[in-house]
Amino acid sequence: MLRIDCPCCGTRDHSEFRYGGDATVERPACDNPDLDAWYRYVYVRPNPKGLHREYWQHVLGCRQWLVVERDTVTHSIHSVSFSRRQRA
Amino acid sequence: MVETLSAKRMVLEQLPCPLIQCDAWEGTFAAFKAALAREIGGALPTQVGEIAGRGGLRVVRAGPRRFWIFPSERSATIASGIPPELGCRLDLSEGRIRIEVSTPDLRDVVSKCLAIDWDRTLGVATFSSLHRIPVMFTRFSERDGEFVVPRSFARSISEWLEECQ
Amino acid sequence: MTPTEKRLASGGYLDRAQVLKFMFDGRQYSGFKGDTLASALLASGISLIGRSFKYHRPRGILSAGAEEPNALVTVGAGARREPNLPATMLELAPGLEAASQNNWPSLRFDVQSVNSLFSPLLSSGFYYKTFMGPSGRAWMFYEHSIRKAAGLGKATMMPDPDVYDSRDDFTDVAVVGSGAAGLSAARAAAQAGARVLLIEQDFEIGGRLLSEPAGAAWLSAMRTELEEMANVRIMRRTTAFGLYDGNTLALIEDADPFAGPAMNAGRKTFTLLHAQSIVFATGAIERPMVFSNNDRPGVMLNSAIRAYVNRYAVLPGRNVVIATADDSAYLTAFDLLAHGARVTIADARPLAEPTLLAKAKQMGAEIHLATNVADVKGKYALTGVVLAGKSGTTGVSCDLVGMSAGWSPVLHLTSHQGVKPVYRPEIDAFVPGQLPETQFVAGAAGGSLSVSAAVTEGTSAGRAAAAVAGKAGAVAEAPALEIEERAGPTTVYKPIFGQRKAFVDFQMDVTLDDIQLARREGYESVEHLKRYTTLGMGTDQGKTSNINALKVMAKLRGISIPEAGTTTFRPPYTPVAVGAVAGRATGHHFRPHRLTPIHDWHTANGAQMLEVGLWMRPWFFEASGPDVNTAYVNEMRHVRSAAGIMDISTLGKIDIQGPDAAAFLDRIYANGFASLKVGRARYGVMLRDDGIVFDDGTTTRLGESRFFMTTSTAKAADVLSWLEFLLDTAWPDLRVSVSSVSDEWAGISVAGPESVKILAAAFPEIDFSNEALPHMGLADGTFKDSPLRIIRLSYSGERAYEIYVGASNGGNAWRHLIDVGATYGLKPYGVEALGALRIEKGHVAGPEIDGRTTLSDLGMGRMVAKRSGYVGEALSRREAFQAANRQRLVGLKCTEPGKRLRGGALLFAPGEPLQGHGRGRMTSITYSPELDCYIGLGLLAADFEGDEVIASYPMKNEAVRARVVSPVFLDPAGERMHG
Amino acid sequence: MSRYSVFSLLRHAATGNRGWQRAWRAAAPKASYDVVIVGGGGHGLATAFYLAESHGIRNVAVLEKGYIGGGNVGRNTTVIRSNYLLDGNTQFYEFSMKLWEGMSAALNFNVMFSQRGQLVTAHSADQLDTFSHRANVMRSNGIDAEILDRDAVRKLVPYLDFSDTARFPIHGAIFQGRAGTARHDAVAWGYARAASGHGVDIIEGCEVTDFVRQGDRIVGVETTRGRIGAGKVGLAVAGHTSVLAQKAGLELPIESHLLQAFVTEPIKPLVDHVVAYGADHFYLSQSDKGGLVFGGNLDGYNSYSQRGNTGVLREVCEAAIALMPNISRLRLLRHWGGIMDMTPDASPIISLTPVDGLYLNGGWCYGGFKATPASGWCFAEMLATGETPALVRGYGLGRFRSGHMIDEAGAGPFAWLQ
Repeated sequence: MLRIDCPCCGTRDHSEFRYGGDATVERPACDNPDLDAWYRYVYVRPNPKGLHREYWQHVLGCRQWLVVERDTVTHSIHSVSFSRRQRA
Repeated sequence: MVETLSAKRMVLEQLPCPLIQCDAWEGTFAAFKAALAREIGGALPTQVGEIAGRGGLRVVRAGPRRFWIFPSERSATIASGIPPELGCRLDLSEGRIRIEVSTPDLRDVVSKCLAIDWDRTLGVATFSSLHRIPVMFTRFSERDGEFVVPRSFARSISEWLEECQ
Repeated sequence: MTPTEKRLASGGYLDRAQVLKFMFDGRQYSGFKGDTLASALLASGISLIGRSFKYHRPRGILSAGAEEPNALVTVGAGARREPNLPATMLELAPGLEAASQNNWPSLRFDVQSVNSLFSPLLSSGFYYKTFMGPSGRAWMFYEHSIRKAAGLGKATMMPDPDVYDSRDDFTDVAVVGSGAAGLSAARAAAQAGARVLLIEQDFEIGGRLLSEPAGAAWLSAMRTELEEMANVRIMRRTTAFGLYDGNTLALIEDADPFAGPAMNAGRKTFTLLHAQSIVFATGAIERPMVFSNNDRPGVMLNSAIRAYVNRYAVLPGRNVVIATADDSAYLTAFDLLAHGARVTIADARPLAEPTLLAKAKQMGAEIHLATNVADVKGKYALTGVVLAGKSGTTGVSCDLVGMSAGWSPVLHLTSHQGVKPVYRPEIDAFVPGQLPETQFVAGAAGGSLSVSAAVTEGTSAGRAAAAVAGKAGAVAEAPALEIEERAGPTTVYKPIFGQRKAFVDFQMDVTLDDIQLARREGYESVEHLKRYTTLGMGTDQGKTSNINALKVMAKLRGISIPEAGTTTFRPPYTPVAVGAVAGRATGHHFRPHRLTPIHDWHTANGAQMLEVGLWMRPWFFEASGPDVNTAYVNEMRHVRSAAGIMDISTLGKIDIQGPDAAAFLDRIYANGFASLKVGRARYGVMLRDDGIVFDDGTTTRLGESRFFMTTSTAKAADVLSWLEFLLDTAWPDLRVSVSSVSDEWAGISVAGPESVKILAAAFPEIDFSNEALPHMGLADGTFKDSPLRIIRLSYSGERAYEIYVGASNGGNAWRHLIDVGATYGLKPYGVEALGALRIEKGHVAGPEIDGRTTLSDLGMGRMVAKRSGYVGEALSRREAFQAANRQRLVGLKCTEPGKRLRGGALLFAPGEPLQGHGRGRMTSITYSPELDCYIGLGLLAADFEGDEVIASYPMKNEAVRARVVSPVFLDPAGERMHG
Repeated sequence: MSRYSVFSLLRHAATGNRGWQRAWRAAAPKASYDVVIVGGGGHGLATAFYLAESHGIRNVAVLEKGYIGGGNVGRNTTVIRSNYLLDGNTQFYEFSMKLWEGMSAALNFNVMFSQRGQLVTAHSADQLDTFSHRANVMRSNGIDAEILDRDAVRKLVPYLDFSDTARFPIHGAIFQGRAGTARHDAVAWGYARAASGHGVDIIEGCEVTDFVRQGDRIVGVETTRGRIGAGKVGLAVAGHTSVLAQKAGLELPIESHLLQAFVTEPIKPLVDHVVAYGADHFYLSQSDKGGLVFGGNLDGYNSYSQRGNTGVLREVCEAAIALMPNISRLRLLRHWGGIMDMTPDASPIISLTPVDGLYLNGGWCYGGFKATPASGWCFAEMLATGETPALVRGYGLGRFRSGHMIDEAGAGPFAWLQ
């Protein structure tokens, strides 16, 4: 298991979490009709070999969506934070 | 289920679980906390998992902006005065079952249920996964604990606990 | 030598008071508590244990540990038969029944040992070069016999009657291995204040110290000290078999066979141990030498001989040749000499430690320096060896050969996470590479082969490991452990080429010749070598063969050992029972059951239940008919003619509140919700970002800023997470709270022309008139002490109500409705009828919302004609979604009397060849009692011309004509539900 | 290249097996090639073979950073089937199946293609309907398929759990008799040997570090063994497609994910088919050596590590016992991981790219092994002609922008859920 240190629940198995994929892709505004912007957001991924910022929801815990920085080669986790405070 | 000698070592009881959930909006948490503290008449737990109790009321911090209030009985009034501009209240008193477990093998049983460090469960509300089901576990002693589980899974979890003994 | 002569009169870690009888190949033997099957067999004079994988050569016991490649047996019978277990790891227990394997008709006379004669033909990879003709399926013909010849033991065909446990555990410091290093580490870490878990694969604590009589007192004192410390837990019979992310060790523990029938305890227990830090004190494994017939029963590792003599009090031979390239073998010689054996030492090196030589001579050993074993004589039992020295070859008679070619640190676990081992030439061994800050190595596992180093390194590793966990208490010096020790080669052992039947991998029957062949054919990278020759692929995972093979390949290629490569170790270290990992999650408990509040009524009243995801739902009720096809039609008729009641508690339910709740819904649903009036419900469809339909359901506005959403049963969890994702990551400024209330509310649907009467009778305080509660209207109330929400919604097309009541009174409300409704003919119906009723109304469900259809595909494009800003909008305008041949929802009506439609039929134009993917497909079908024919929903190309299709169902050789009609078969104006 | 046969085996055995030659030449890189294929896995080697065999293009190099066949072709669970539902997939995988049926003979290398049949269990009437739709599509496209009811499944594979305690009782199954398994390493070696025999240079230990451009066109690659010129460059690098494509300035709709495989200790014949569990992500078959080979779900997060985690280990073992309660005492011998290029519709990409001279073969998700021959065949044709072969017209890079996804599972643009 990856062991993800949820900022409010502590370190847990990743099986308590739901994966949400790349957290660096920018979601267009909801009324943005630009097909290309949406195409890039939905489909195109940098897919780095190395550090990856990604969403995980602690779905069987506090239900918060988190942003995790994790190495895709070593699986070591560098940081975990709430998604909301990322934006604030 | 196979009747084993051990099953009798475990006392398992399913009980109703009155519960009020209170959520703050982002940016209103301080004012919300103050309002909620006034509503229930006392300080709120600060860490997620921390339990604050007074009288028949237990308050658990269930998330960064979420509290779970466990009254001893259903109540339409608890926390009903939170101003809507600060947050909201949701009565969840029907959807959960409290499973109280008492057994000398509690540590062993819990190790087959939760990927949680036993030494960190005493007196703390732990939100975790039991067989992929969201549960809240609290341990009161070496042999007594409770699982708050979704009602629809209560029977399946009870059987699981009994068979893990 | 008779069996009794092999068992020494005293010594060893045996409980001689407990004599244990056991069976091997149908004959009874006895041993003591403390024996392994291997030591008990050796003590009983049995040295032929099994047959090899490919050539069926007779094999005995090579080792005394987990590395054993040869002595594999099958234990138990019937449903408890377990093949391929190494006798060296089997704790002798009351009633143990073991049998040799891979032989027929018997161990001694094995027909397939003829394979050995054809060994040049059966060289590595021979099967890649033949069995290709004459026909294209030739391999299928040969494969049958090849498969039968391969495999080792036989698995049982019966379900396992035993239970297993799978659990999680936590500790500050995990110490793997309980030899001198592990014990020292555990003690130090515990003294520093850490919670320590000491893991030992054997049933005895002590590791190789158990073979060191001089270490017994130290071992005993240390064990007692640890057992008395409250912060130390010791797991015996437990193998740490894998290291995973997050400093997690996977452990497999065998139940104590002497514990008696423990209460409901697992036969084996799988544990995921989450440790702050780990000390690997896993020791080292001795390597065999490579010479002709080195696989014969009676050829053993020198360290194994020591273990059998000292730990198990078995003298496996009286006339012994000790072949070595390593000083440690002299200790074996001394032990044998001390017990009166005759010993000849063949040391491959030109020189050895003078003190060792002197002592060996003084004790009576014959010593040959610069001498190797060239061949072994005797098939089932040894008669002698051929020694090759500078002066030529000599024959020496013997009944046992010991060999050592150096030591391989057990670094498997340290490399599971990708840390590459590093070669250290001075000890001729790979040691663990740079480990993370939370992991430590101590003792032989790190290449320090002396016992005193093990104690020192163990102590410092234990202290450091505790510090990682934040524990830095005072650690007392470990008691000194003084024993005679010799370790480390003075020269690197090199296999000698040109020897035939010189085995490198005993279990997989890979010889020097095979490696040379692989090299010749270009399979020279270590991974190619392994895959081509199958080296290291056995149940022993090549523990004794990997390094020797690497040396052979390095020498053949003329490169250094590290240049030749290292080997990747993959978990598990030793094989792990599948059942143990599964634990209790088997059978009925494979997945949890989800039951509605009304479940018990269903099972008590003749419901045939159906698994729908984790939920159990009534499929149909036996009172409606003997089988599903009769029952569902009757249930449909009943709903349309009187009234039916259905448990819809499984629907996903989400409470949505907050000042921005309406704005939020307006974005997440493709159709608009801001305009929805308080007290009214609306059908809504959600799209994914890619414009494909995600889920549908109804949402009711309970207040200005509060909504009650329902989702499909299947998507409930996905929808909630999706809403939370959008709120947490995309629109954190929206003040909205979403919570699952799926378990809060029991859901009951009452549908049919009589429904209003039933509701009015059941809930007299509520006004059910069209004016007070119109279609899509909401009424609130209470039932007993639970809240009640009644929404007038129809899925079936009849006048219908969805009754949501607090789950604790769900069963009561259902029974109340059943009681009250009896007068009006109310009957329960199941999901089969529900699915059929919705088809008659043209409502889409799972078969149509299949993750590939758009709103327009499902005939709902006009819902969003004037909207924008909703999730999925932009990509739903993509070119492919507007294509002329896009498949769209249609109704299909069977036009051939006496024939039926089937779901999954392909649709073609009449006259068109029934080939390819067709112009569309039938997604859902039902018999319609109202129309007295089969009807269905389908997806059909929008540019399909004509109003007739052929529904082709090749699996039944059917092709049925159907008319393309509106998907709404019944009451298109909706008069019944509005009524 | 000397032919393999029972006679050559006999002849060589008589001379102590000393006369065998290298299966493929150990080639050193030349200054340039007509076509450089990056990636010495199954697809790259097959492409090289068909370039030489079908198109007469023999001045070809296959560059492999490690040893050939070290990636997914040597890490998969060896299942071969052609039971695809959607237009485009159905025909492609069936074409691949036909190539499998002639592969050993074509390569003169026994890849042990064993058409033992594959079944997927169904656990409800609805699921069986879904399978029937698939079976209808297969039959209508000339592919063998059968639908079995519970009794027929029981007759075929009586050791599955038909007891009352089964959590998801077996309702029926879909069966393809021509499906089966092959010896995965042999596929890489067989293509390598045959391609090498046609003059293709197979260069191991040669990692591509960058592309060489002339204007907008790619004209070669920089490698750890020097610069190599190329008329055309074909990428066939499995899990590392994004990493290499990025060097060429391409960002792709691909994520790398981890898929594990498991093998038990070898036992005498027990499972005669490939059996997939329709109630969960699990399937198994028995290798000719006797081990049961298990496959499961993706580990579920982006990864370039070739090692799996304990979550899937538990899930796979639970499902194994749910399907076959008699294998609970059998022991797992090894488990490992491979890196999958996951696309947003779980279908592959064989495509021209916006970069002149660069051709892309990737995104095979977990279906790459069975596609090996057809992928090589079509990619070779694309490299030879510069055109998209009809069979892979649906596998273009542009399909996500236009909306022409081929999404068998309907799971949507979430690579880890596909």
